Amino acid sequence: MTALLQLEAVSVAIGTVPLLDGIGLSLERGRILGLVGESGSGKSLTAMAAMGLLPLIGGRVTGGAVRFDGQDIGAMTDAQRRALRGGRIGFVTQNPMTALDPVQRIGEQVDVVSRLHLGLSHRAARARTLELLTRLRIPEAEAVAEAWPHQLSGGMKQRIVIAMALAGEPELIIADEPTTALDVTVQAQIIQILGALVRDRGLALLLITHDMGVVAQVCDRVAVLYAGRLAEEGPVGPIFAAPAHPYTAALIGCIPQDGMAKGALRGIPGAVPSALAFPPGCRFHPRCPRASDLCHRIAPLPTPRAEGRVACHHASPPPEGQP
Amino acid sequence: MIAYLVRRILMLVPVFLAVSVVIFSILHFIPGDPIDNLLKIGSSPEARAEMEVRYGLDRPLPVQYGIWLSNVLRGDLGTAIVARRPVADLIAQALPHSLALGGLALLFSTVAGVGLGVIAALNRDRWPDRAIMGGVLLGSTMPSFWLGLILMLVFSVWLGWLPVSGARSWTALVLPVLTIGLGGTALVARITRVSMIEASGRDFVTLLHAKGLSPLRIQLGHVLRHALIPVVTILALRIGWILGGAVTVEVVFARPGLGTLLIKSLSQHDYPVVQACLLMLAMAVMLGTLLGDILQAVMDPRVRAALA
Amino acid sequence: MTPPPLIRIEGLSKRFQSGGGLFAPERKMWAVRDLSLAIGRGEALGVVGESGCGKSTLARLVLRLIEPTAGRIIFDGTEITALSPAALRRMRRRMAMVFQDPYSSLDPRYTVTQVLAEPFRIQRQPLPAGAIAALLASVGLPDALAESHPHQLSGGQRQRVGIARALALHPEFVVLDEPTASLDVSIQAQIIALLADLRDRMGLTYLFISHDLGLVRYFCQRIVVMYLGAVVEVLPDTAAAPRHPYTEALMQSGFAPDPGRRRSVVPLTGEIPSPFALPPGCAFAGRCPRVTDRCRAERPLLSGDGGHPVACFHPL
Amino acid sequence: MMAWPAPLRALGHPMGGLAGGWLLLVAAAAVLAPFLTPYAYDVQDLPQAYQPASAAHWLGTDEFGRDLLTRLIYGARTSLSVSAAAIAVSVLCGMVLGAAAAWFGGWPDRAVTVAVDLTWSFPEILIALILVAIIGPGTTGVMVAIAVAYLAQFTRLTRAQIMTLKGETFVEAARCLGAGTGHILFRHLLPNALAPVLVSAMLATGDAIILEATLGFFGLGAQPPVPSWGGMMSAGSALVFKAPWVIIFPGLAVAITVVAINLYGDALIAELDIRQKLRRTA
Repeated sequence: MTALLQLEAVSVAIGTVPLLDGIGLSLERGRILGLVGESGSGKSLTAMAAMGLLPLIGGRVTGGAVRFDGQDIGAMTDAQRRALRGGRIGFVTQNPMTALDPVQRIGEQVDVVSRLHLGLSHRAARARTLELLTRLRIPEAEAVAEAWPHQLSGGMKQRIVIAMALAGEPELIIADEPTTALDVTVQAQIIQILGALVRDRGLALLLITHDMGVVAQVCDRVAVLYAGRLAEEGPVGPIFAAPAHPYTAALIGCIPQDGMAKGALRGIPGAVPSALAFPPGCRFHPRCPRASDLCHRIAPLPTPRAEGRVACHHASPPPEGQP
Repeated sequence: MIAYLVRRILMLVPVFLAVSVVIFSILHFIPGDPIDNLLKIGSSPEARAEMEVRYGLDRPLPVQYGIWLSNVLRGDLGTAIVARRPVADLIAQALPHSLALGGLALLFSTVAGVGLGVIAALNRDRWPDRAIMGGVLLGSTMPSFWLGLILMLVFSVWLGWLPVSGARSWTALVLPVLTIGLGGTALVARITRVSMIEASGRDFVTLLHAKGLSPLRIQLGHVLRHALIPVVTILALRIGWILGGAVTVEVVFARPGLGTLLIKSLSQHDYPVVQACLLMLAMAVMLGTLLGDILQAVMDPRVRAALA
Repeated sequence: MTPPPLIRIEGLSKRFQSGGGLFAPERKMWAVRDLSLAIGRGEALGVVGESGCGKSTLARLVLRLIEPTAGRIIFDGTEITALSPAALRRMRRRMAMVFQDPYSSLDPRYTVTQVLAEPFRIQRQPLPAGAIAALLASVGLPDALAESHPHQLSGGQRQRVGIARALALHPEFVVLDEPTASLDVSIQAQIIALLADLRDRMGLTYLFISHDLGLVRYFCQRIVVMYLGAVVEVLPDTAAAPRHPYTEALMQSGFAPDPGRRRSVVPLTGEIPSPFALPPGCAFAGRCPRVTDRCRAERPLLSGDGGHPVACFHPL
Repeated sequence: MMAWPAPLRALGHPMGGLAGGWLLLVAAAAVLAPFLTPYAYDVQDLPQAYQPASAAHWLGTDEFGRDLLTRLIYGARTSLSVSAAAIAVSVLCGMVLGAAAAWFGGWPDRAVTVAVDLTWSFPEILIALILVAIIGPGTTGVMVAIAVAYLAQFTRLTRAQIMTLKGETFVEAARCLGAGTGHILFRHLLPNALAPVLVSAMLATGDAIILEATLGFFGLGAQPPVPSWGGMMSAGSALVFKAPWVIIFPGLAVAITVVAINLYGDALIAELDIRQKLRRTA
């Protein structure tokens, strides 16, 4: 099965500052790939690169290629890229409170997507919008379509954003921290909606998050970024059971859990380095408990491990019974 | 919305009263006896006595204000000292000239300002932006009377295309409108550009791009619409600012409008006329802000919601 | 006999009003309604709830940074709600607060040294020699940062400076208002570890405000759950099973980092109602799976049996 | 790391440096006027009237045969000092009013806000014209008129700054440590509000120079024979036909100086990083 979205050693810079360094990812239909890391790791930038939206923030792809369904997005014309965005690729933003145009009615904001990408008439587009809203369990869809964004709550707005992402019959949805700005009980609703979409419609979902708990609960595979590089990537089960990269292990260890001993939560010393001062060698070495002389000098390359890849000179060996 | 409109118009009443108190008291702040200020030098004692009764000048100040206000509300603005005619007549003569000039200047500033602002914002940090913003800076730093004189020098004296001054034909309006309008254009262009650039960076614009809309449609259909909200707000607040430019420019071009009347009356100490001119300008300012608030409510549903 | 609590809160309420001018209709809400609590010396009491539950208002009321509409707060035998402004200012050396936003909690014009000297200056105490260095060391910051401005520090470093400032005068009681909510998880864990160390070293009493039930269960001994201005449940220890359906839902909403324990939870439907338009009965009635007619008509009060108080007609 | 204060760093910007250079030049010329000028500003020489630019009179002469450059340099003295002094007074009063309104809130705040909004919507030139009519023409009248005309702007700006700062957590943190009004106001609020207010005061000085020139143009400024940039143009349109240079050069002096103030101000805003703070209240 070929990957729907494939990032081949993508490097990205904003101005003259290199921010992403050789990120390789792939995502198949019907799968959820979690992209995790702390702020400054390059998660959102990866999403922008996958959407072809880097120019908006003054960025550009400096190496590698982003492929959607086998085609290089970088080689497309602007019009072709626009046809993908909103059409075959839907996007869900981080903060639903600011994601909608405050001076346009909800319905029109959703309608425009199916009119643009599916060529529907006004009337057909509205019918489709109402159907989508109803399917997302929005009560009184017709009233909501006539409402202004400021009249809706955060959770409701995020459903509208999801409806916009779905309106163009996408094959891939990219969701950038879709629950960070929401209350915990509402987060669970939104995550459940997104999970159900993948299951019921066979979509692919690139879920960007800082929350390892969300990844563990809904993702099939996970890619861990650190300071613009891929640290580890692979299926969720084995990675949570036995993380190979010390950073992955540390991230999982940062989440308080039931039955955790007092004092067990220590965090990761130091902080994510600024893009202007990435350390040489492995960028994690100043915070790493396993760092050796080698790590100071030479950046580790992603190497296959079990069903995934890890970029570490001192990766934990795979558990018994696996290659 | 209608309830808001009624409330907003009712709000004008206290504002009008405050303004009228200020304008009324000007007469009493001016050095000298109010009656001397109201009469020509050397008037007869009978005229003085009549004036005292007419304005109730022998009564306490609040009563005087009441008399004055009720006269004003009935359209009686007093008698001009120099012209010896009802002030209302003078105002009626001058007002159309000022309305035409102010209205056209406002229109010119808005259209040219928004247009230039949009071009500058779409070409941010490239040469069209730099050129426009440079011109805008120049336009806002030249004293308007001086700009008027220079335009007169170039277009009327050297090139001979347009009449020098007066109000005999519509061509005489071109230079005054340009003179006032350039200052307003600078203001509007600057706000439009900044608001568009600011709006372009908002989250919802990223999402519009992610929906696959074309950049031009996003800029003109969404970003500009947002940018116009602050433009309208500031324009409404600064309507008086543009009218203020009209005062000096009317004098430069010797146009028989309110500004010329005001300056002339000030120098002639013809205070009833001064008061009337100020009252007119104040009303224009008040109506301008009212219009701005209404437009804002029309353009922005959030404003409407806050008012409901 | 148990020792008297350090803090006792009795019948605390705060009502906010907005509008009421010519342009907006007047709106009233109870941010905190009839809340009573006691915090024992050396205890870390957690308060959890979602946005609008009144937890941040509670934090400010306890320190009398805002004036309560009703109720009393007694700190070590002194009723601070009755103190004169001058006496209250002197009292403040004994209590402190750590704020959520490490970016705006430090004056951008101050150096780290100036920030840490401010408590001494405000309380008119001589600044002991070496005090700044000792404070920096106690929160794990290097001396080299003493002359830095806030914008030169990372979020975690700023929060450490905020903690050092709170502890400068050796207070007995510290309110922690979501101290890690704007930090990355790796830094959150660092700060939590630091706060735990400091509690042990200095014998501090904490009121820990958070939206993260998992974090509170790790860090605190007793947990107060708030919903729309009122306490719905007090968990006597971190292992206690929830009795209120809302607490249950909060626990279900957390995602454990363990793919082996995936559960298909039925998330709460609906959203938090506006605090300006509360229903007459139980505030949670509209979202509760166990709701009955009684819940919609009558407001359940907090009643404790077995030291596990809950405000629900149909507890689990 | 921040060895130089922001006003000097602003000179490092290409435009800021050029603009700052011009402002220094004008200021120096104004101060050193008696040593720089070969002619007296007030001695009439009627046979020399209406001379265009020449080697003897670099910028020509006016209707009384006085050297234009000399009068321009002396005029800078009047125009700049009157504008700067007026704005200084205005800023001081505006800061007190604005800070008081923001700090006390309630009805004093509402009263100040209404008064400020009302005055702010009236053109400065009108306010100034009326005030000069009341006080009488001359530099004092113009100074008071400009100061009052810009009072609303600074009150508004200071109030907005203090209101925003009041909501900052570091102010709450200081209260939490037991700080009183004095400490919060003088150690947190005012120091943080100072930079944006002072920069906008500098920009307003440019507007004040224009206003001063306009009042001078109407014959209400410094009284003859003392030259001011506006007063030099007060003969008005009559001269445009006969001797345009008499009008052109003072106007250019005003325009270039005001452009320079704006460009330098922009550089300063960039150096102080306060664009956002200023825009919030624009």
